[in-house]
Amino acid sequence: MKIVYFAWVRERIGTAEEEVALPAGIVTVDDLLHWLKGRGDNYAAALQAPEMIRVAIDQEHVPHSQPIGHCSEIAIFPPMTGG
Amino acid sequence: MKIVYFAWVRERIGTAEEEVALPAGIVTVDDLLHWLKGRGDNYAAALQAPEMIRVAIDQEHVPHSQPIGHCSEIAIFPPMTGG
Amino acid sequence: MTDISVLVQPGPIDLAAEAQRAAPGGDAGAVVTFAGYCRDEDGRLQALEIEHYPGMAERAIERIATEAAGRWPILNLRCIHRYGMIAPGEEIVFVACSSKHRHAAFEAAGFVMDFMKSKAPFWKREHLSDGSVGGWVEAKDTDDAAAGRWHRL
Amino acid sequence: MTDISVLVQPGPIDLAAEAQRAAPGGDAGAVVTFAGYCRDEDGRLQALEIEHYPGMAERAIERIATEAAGRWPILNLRCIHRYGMIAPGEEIVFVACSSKHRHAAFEAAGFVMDFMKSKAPFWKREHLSDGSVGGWVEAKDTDDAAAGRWHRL
Repeated sequence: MKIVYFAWVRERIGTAEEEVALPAGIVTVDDLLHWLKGRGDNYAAALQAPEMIRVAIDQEHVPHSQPIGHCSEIAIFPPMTGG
Repeated sequence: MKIVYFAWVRERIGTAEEEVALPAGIVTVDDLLHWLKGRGDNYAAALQAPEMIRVAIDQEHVPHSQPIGHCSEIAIFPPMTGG
Repeated sequence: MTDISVLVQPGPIDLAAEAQRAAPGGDAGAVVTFAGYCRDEDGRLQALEIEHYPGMAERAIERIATEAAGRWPILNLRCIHRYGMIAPGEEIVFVACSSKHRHAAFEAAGFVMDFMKSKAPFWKREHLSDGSVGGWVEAKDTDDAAAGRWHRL
Repeated sequence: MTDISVLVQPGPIDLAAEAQRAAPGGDAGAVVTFAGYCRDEDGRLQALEIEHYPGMAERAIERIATEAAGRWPILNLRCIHRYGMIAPGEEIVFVACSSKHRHAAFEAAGFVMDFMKSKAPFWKREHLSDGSVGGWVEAKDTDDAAAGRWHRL
């Protein structure tokens, strides 16, 4: 599973993308965020306020309750500030 | 007193501007419009529906109840259709 | 203090030059422009003739622009209105408004356009493709309503 | 059917060319454009750095544009968003919208801008005049509120 990070999420984690093997029991986006948060201080710093975090599955914005299902790319990033 | 006409008011009256000597008793714009209307068929055709007619005194739009007072130019025209 | 400029002219409006001129610098974060065009009315129309009241036209637009500047924190406001014969596809009117933030620029430009439609002394007449002169364009109730929606409660 | 075009690019937006390109012909009577600029923040700012999510950025803007085209009878809708380093005074984003009548063009352009602020994957970071890298620009509640005001009841 490829995960990509943007903006301060990317900076705090320290990488722009990585391949991860999800353990059993990770069903929803919410599960994924909690699991990632436990992977180290850098992840904890990036994901400390999950309600701030936006997630896209295969480039579509999804709620945290969304089941991950089969997908090729999950993106994790802060609130967007375009325009 | 100089009166200028625009658009279909001008066309129906048949002139773009004229000098008129107002008779005594013409106080408001409304008085003026009624007096003009009696000056001939062309004026009657132009001013038959006074509620349609817009008036500016010295280039300021005014209501029909406005006293004419001292001024150098009165303009009479249909509703505006700019933009 | 808003920088207001008003032009009433017979010739074309150079939209490319106006777009460059509208680029702000400094404190402005948003520029909204409006351009109004002569439609071809499915080929029925040869030209629009726009009559205006010289002097009052400029004053009326300046008054509308000043009112907009009093309502929204806008930095620059430019209003150009043509008169004379205008072919389908040509621009009739142009407004550019810059502001620090976008909502003020959108609102002020919309306000100016709504008022230019019904409160500035311009009148349109149609010249038709068959060579005849059509009627004067009638004022629309919707244009009065559009201006009316800005009235302070 | 609305003609939609979306560009996400690092280079400058040629506003003069875009203004000419937006000129309609035919049935369009109104063109509204919006350009968003990098402010100088009273000299504090050297540049804005805009990070984006390639691929999703285009898709998200296309989705916003398609939603606008479903809500208003618009003829053309062009959306350009830059990424990379942007100096004060330079444009960041551009929208042009043409329609038969002006209100649809104003509404659709405002709608697209409100959604590009908070629903398209771009993030701004400040580079300061003293050479340091400032923080990421925080999302504003007012931008969420601006997008929220378009929700169908």
